[in-house]
Amino acid sequence: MEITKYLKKPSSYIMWLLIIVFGIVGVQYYAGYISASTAAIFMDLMKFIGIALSLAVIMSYTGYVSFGHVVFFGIGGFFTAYELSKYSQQILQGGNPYTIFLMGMLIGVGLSVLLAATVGAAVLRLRGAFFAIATIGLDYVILYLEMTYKGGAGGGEIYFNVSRPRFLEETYFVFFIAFVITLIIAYIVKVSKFGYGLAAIREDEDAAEVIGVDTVRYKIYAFMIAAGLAAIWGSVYSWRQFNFTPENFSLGISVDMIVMNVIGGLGTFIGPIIGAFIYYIIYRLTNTYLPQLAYIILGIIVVAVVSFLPEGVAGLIRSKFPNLRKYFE
Amino acid sequence: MNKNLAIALAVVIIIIIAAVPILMKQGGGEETTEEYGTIKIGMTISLQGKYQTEGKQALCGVEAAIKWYNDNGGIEVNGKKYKLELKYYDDQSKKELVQSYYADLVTKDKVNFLLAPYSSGLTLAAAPISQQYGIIMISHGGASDKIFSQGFQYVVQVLTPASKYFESSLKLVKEQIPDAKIAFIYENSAFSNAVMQGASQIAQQYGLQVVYNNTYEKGQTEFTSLVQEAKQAGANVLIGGGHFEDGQILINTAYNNGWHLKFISILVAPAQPEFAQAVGDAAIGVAAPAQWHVKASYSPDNVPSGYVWAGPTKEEWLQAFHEVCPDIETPAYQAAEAGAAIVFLVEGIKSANSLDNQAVRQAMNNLAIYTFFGPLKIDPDTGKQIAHPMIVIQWQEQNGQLVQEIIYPPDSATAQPLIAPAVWWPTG
Amino acid sequence: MEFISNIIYGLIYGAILGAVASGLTLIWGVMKVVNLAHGHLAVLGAFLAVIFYKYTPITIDPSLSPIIAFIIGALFGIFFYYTSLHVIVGKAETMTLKVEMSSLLSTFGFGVALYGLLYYGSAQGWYLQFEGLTGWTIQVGGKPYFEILGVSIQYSWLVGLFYAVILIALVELFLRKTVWGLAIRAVAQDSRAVALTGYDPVKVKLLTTVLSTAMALSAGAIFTLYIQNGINPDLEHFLAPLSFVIVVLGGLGSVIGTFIGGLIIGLAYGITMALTGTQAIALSVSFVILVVILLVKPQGLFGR
Amino acid sequence: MTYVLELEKLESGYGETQVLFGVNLKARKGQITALLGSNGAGKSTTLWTIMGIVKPWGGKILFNGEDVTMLPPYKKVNIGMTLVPEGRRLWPQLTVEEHLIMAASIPRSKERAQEILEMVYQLFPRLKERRNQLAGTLSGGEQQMLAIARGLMLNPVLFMLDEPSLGLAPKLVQEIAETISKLRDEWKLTVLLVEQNIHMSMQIADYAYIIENGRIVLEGTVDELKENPMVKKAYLGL
Amino acid sequence: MAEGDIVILRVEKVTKRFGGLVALSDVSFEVNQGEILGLIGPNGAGKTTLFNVITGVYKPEEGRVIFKNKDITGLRPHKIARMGIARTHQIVKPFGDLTVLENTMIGALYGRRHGHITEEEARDIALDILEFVGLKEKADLPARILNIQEKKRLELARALAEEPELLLLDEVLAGLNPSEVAKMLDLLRKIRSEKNVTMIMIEHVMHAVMNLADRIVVLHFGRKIAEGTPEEVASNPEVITAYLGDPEMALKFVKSLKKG
Repeated sequence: MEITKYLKKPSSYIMWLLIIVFGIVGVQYYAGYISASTAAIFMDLMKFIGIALSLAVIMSYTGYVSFGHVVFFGIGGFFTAYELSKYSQQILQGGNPYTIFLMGMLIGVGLSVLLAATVGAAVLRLRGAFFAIATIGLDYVILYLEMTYKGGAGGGEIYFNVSRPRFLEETYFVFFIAFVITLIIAYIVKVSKFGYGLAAIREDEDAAEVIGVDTVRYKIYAFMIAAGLAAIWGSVYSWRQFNFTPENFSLGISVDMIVMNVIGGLGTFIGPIIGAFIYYIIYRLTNTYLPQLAYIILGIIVVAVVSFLPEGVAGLIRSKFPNLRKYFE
Repeated sequence: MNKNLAIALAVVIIIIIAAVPILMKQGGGEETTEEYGTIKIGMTISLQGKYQTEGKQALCGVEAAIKWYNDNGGIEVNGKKYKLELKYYDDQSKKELVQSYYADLVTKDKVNFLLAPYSSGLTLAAAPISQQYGIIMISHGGASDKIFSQGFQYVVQVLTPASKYFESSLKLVKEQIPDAKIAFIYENSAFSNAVMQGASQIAQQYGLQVVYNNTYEKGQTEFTSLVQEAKQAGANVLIGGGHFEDGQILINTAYNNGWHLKFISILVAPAQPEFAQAVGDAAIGVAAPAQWHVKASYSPDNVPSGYVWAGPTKEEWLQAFHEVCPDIETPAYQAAEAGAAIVFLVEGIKSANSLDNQAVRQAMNNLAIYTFFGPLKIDPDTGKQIAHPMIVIQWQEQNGQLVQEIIYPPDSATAQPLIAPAVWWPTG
Repeated sequence: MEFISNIIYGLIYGAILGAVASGLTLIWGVMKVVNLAHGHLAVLGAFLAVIFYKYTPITIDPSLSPIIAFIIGALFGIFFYYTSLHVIVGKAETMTLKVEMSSLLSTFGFGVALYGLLYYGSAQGWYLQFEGLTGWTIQVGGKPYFEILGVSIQYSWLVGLFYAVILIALVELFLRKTVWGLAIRAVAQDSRAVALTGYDPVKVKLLTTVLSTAMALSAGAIFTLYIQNGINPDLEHFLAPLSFVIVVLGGLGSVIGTFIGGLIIGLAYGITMALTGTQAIALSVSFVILVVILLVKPQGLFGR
Repeated sequence: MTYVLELEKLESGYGETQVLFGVNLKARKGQITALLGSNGAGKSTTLWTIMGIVKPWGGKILFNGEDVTMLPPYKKVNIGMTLVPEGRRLWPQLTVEEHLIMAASIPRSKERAQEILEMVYQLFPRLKERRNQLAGTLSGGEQQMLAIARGLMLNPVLFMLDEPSLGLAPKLVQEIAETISKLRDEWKLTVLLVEQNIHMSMQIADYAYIIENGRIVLEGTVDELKENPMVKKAYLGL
Repeated sequence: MAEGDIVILRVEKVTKRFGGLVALSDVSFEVNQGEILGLIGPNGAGKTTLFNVITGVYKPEEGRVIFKNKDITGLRPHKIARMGIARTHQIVKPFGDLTVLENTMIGALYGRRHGHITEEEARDIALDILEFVGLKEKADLPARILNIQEKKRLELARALAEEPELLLLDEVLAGLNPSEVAKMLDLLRKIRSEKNVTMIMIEHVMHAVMNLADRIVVLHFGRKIAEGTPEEVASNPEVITAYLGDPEMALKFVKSLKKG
C-alpha cells in the first residue's frame, strides 16, 4: 500500500524513534516507574510537537504563515468541553467519558476542517502578510463569538469533570495517540506526492501552477489538514485541563506554534519537532531560572534565528551534514 | 551500513530510556516512617506569574497558621501527637504544572491532605487529582461555584463563593437607598458572570430594581458606551467590575462622564490599597466586597450561637504571620483565607479523630466554626462554603486622607456607610 | 439619543486608534515591513506617559507626554531598526515575499521581547498595573467633561484628539513637503531609483523606522489621554489587531487614509454597540470588515 | 584626451553568475560614448556595476582619475556620476516637481538647484507645464524626459543613460536623441549611452563600444564602426 | 507545407491588455507538430505575455488559444500543464529548497501523467531526464546552489519531466556564456531529435534562433509583424527596423545580406 511505503523511508526513522521512546515512557509511567511530573514533561513535549506540526502543514510545508491558527485549536477544545459538560451527569454516574470525548473531538475537528475549507477558499488567495493578518482577524471573530456563549460557567468558559481512577495515566495515552496520529499524518503529508506539490507552492506558487499543481485546491487541503490536527490538540488539551476558557483562543498559542516552526526551520518535517524540543528547553529553563525574562529571551532568540539562521536549526543540520539529509526530511 | 548504525543507535537510546527510571527507582527508596508523627499537607502555590502577589500572601497565611498549631502543642489524633508539615511547589500560575505537581504530592511525597492552589482555574485543574486519589483538598482561593457542581467529593471551600459576593453590598443598598436603580456592568468572564448571576438573584429576592445589565470583554478599554447607556437608563447604583485595570477604567469613565451615583460596589479593584492613587478623588464612596480585611474584628468574644471558636485569634495569627513573613507589612485577605483553610482542616481532623480522608471529610460536614476569618460551615453535598459572609469595604475621606473602612457587616464595621458622597452625587 | 452618543464616542475613539495605526501604515506601506511589534511599541509609549508622570523627579503632565514619547520613540526607533530590521531589509532592494515574511517574523520576535520587558517592568519595582495614571484628568471649572446635546465629552479626550490630528497632520506634512519625506515615499515606490538619486536607501529605511516608532510611542501616550488608567502590557492584544484592521482599511502607506480608517472602525463600533449593545459583537465587526476588505479590495479604501 | 570614466578589467555578476568578464571602457570628457550590444550582453550590468548597485567582483572603476570602485551608489551620485536607469524607474505617486526637488536637494546640487531647475525647464518645457502632475500619469515620452530631468538635477559630470529610447515611438526617439546631443553640446556633460537602438546611438555618439557576452568585442569611433558588419552581427546574430 | 503537418497549437486573434497598455494585439499564428517555432521581438514586444496567455497565467480579453483542437483559453494553468504544455521561465524559478531530483519529480508527478503515476515511476522518469540534460550527478543537491546554466538545465528537465507535447522556452540561453550557449544548443537539438516535442522558443541570441528554428514569428509592440522561415524574417525590413531603429539602415543592411 502507498502509505506503508512512506512509513519505511529513512526519513521516518526519527518519527518511529519518537513514537517508541514516548510509548516506553508511557508504559513506565503506567507501571509507576516514572513520576507524574516527569510524565508531564513528556506530555508537554507531545503537545508542543503536536501543535507545531499542525501549523507546519500550512506554514512550513506550504509557506502560508497563519497567525490565527489557534482558532482551530480553540474550536477543537471548545466542542470537546461542550460535549463533556453537556453529558456531565452521565459521566458522574459512571458513564464512559471517552465516547463523549471522542464525539466532542470529532465535532471540533469536523467544524475546524469545515471552517478551514470555507474560509480557506477565500483567504488563501491572499499572500504573505495579508494572509497572516486575515487569519488574525478570523481568530478574533471566532474568539468574540465564543465569548458570547452564555452556557457553561459564563464568559465562554466551560467546566467539566472527567476524573477517573487513573486519569493521569490514561491521559498520557490520550496524548500519545494524538501524538502518533499527528506525527504520521504530518509525515505522510510531507513525503507524499501531495507534499511535493505543497513544497512547490511554497517555493514558487506561480511556477507550481504552471507545472500542473492545482495550487488552489492543494492550499485548501493543506489548510484543512492543519486545522484538523490543531483541533485534535485543542481537544486533548481541554480534556486534560477539565475546562475550556477563551484563553485557548489567545494568540499566545499561535505565537508558540510559530516560534517553534521558525526556530526549527521551515520546509521540513523534522524542523517543527526540533523547534518544539528547543522551545521547550528554553521555556523550562527560563521559567525555572529567569521566569520574568522568559519572553525577552524568547523574543531575542526569534530575532536572532530569523536574522542569522533563516533556515532554522533543521536547515543548519541539513546543510552541515548532507549525509543526514535523508533522515531529516 | 548507515542504516544499521542508525537502528543500533536507536536501540541503545531506547534501552537507556527504558532502564533509567527503573534503576533510579531501585536506587532511591523513600520510606515514610510514622515516628515523627507528622501530618503532611501538600499544595502548589503561585510564586511566579500572574498570581504571584496573591500566592505569596496565601503561602504566608498557611505557614502562619501551621506555625501557630505547631507552637501550641500540635494536634492530637487518636491519642497520638502530630505536627503539621507543609510541602509545596511553585506552580508559576500555570495550569499545566498544577496537575503534575499535585499528582507528585500524592504519589511521591505521600501527603495526607491537600490545599488547593490559588484561583478558580488552577483549583479546577488540581481537583481531578484530589478526586482520583480520594484526598481532601481545601479551596482557599477558588471562589467559583462551578467547581462545586462538578461532583468533586473531596474539594471543600472556606471562602465565600462567587454567587454570594454582592449579598452584603445589596443588603446595604436595600437598607440605605430606597429609590435605588441598579446598573450591573461587569466583565464577561466566568468569575464575574458567576458573581453577577448570584447578584441578580439576590437583587430579585430583595425586590431591588435593576435598570441596566451589560458586560464588557476582557482587556477592554472602551467603557464610555456602557457607562452612558446606564446613565441614560437612570441608574444611581453601580454594581459590577472584574479585575484591576478594568475596574479603574470603569470608575474613571463613570466619574469623568458625570454619572451621578449614590453607591458603587465593584469587584477587586477598590479592595487594593493602590486604588485611591489610581483614580484620585473618584475613589471616595467606592466600595468593594472582600473576603476579609485586617480591620475585621472576628474574635472569641463575639462568637454567634451555633458556632464554636477555633484556631488562633486574629492577634495570634498576625503575630505568627509577621514571624514567618517579616517582609509583608499587612496580610491581605488571600493570606487570611489560606490560613483559615488550615484551621478548617485541623478542626476536621480533630473532629474525626482520624487521618483517614473519608472520615475527615465526613466530619467536616458537621463543623460550624468561628475563626479569625469569620464563620465557616460547608454544604455537606458539594463542599461549598455557606456561612462565611463577605465584608464590604469602602473608600472614605478622613482628615484629607483616603482610607479603606469596613462598612458591613455591622458587627465588624469600622465606619458608617457613605451613601451619595458629594463627589458622586453633587447636590444642586 | 443613545445612537448619537455612541457614534460620537466611536468617532473620538476611532480617531485615537487611527493615530496608533498611522505609524504602522508608514512602515508597512513604505518598507513593506509588517511590523508586528507596533502594538508593543505603542504600549511602551503609554508606559512612558505613566513613568513621566509618576516615576521621574520632575512630574510631566500627561498632556505633554505625547511630545516626549515622540522624541524617545525616535531614539528607540534607531535601536529597533538596528536590532531587528537592518540585517533583513537593509540590503534588500526589493521586498520579496521571503524578505517580507522574514521581517514579519523578526519584528514579531522583537515584539515578544518588548512585551517581556514591559511585563518584567510591571512585575518589578516600577509596577504600573494598579497605579496606571494616578487620578489624572483635565478639568475645566471643576468638571472633567462638558455636555453638548446631552452627550458628555471629556476634556482630556479633546486633548488626545488634538494630538491625534496634529500627529497625523505633521507626519503628512513631513511626507509631502520635506525632501526626506519625499525620499520616504519614493523608497516605497522604487528603492533603487532612490539610491540613484543620491540618497542612501538604508538611511531612508532607518528614518522610516524611526518615524514610525516615534509615532507608535507618541500614539501610545495619546491613548493614555483616552483611557487615563489601567496601563498594562496586555493592552497590546487590543491595540495591535485593531491597528492592522485600520491600516488595511485605510490603505497601506496612506497616513490620512489610516486616520479615516480609524474613524470608520470607531463608527462601526459605535453603530454596532448602539444596535446590539454587546461589546463582543461590536468588536468582532472590525475583524469581519478586515477580512472582507482584504478579499474585496486589498489595497484598502484609500490605497493606491 | 582626458577620460572622465575608466573601467579596467571590470568583472561582476549576480549571485553566482558572472556577467561581466573584464570590461575595459573609457568615457571621453565632453563626448558621447555609446555602449552597444544585444539583449543580455551585459550593457545594463555594466552600468549597474559602474554605479555600485551591482558590486564589482574585480577590476577598477576610475572617475576623474580617482578610484571609486567600491563606493556605494548614493555617494557616487554625490561626486557627479548619474545614471538614468532603464525603464525610467520614476516614482509614480510623486509629482514631476517632487521628483526634481528631491534630486536637487542632495548636497551636490543644492546651491545650484534653482539655476539647474530653470535650465531643465528650458530643456523640457513640457515638464514645466505638467510640474504638478503625478509621474504615473505622464505619457511614455514625458516619463523619459522626467527621468532625464531628474538625472540632470543631480548636477552630474558623467551622465549615463540606459536605453532611453526603449518603447518609444520613432518620433520621440529622435527627440530624445536631440536632447542627448544638447547635453553634450550645451550642458558640456560627458555622456555614456547604452542603447539597443543602434541607429540612434550611431547618429549622436562620438565613440562606441560593442559588448557581447560580457566582453568588449569591438570599439572605435562611430565612423569606423558604421560600416563594420560585426555590429550587425552582434545584433541579429547572423 | 509537407503532408502530415498537424497543427498542434493555434493562437487566434489574441488581445491582452493591462489597464490602458495593450500588451498583445490581435496576434494569430499556428504551430505544427514537431517543429520549432522561434518567437522574437525587441524588449517589451509581448513575447512573455504571449507565453503567459498560452499557459493560462493570463486570460486574454479577446481571441482564443486552441491546443490539439481543444479550446484552452482561460483554463487554469495547472489544467493546461496537464494537457501537455510545459514551459520554462525567463527568470529561472527552481524550487530552491528542494533537491534537483525532487524538482524534476514534481514535473513528472504533476505533468501529463498526473494521477496515473507512482512516485517510483516519477523518480525513474526524473533520473532519466536528469541524465539526459546532464544533471544526474547533482540530483541530490538543493536546487538553489546550482549555477545559472545548471538552473536553466533544471528548468528544462522539470519541463521535460512533464512529458509535454508542446514546450515553451523563454530565453533559455540568456545569461549564459558562449560555451554554455553552445552546450545548451546541443541539448535543444537533442530534445528535438529524441523527444518528439514541439517547441516555441523566445530567444534574443539571434544566431541560435536562426539556426534552430523552423519558422519564426516576430512581435513588435504587441503585434505580429512578420512570420516565416529565418531567412525570410531576417530580410524583412520591418523586422530590421524594429531591431535597429532606422528604416534606411535596415534597407542597407538587407542589401548587404542579399549580397552576402
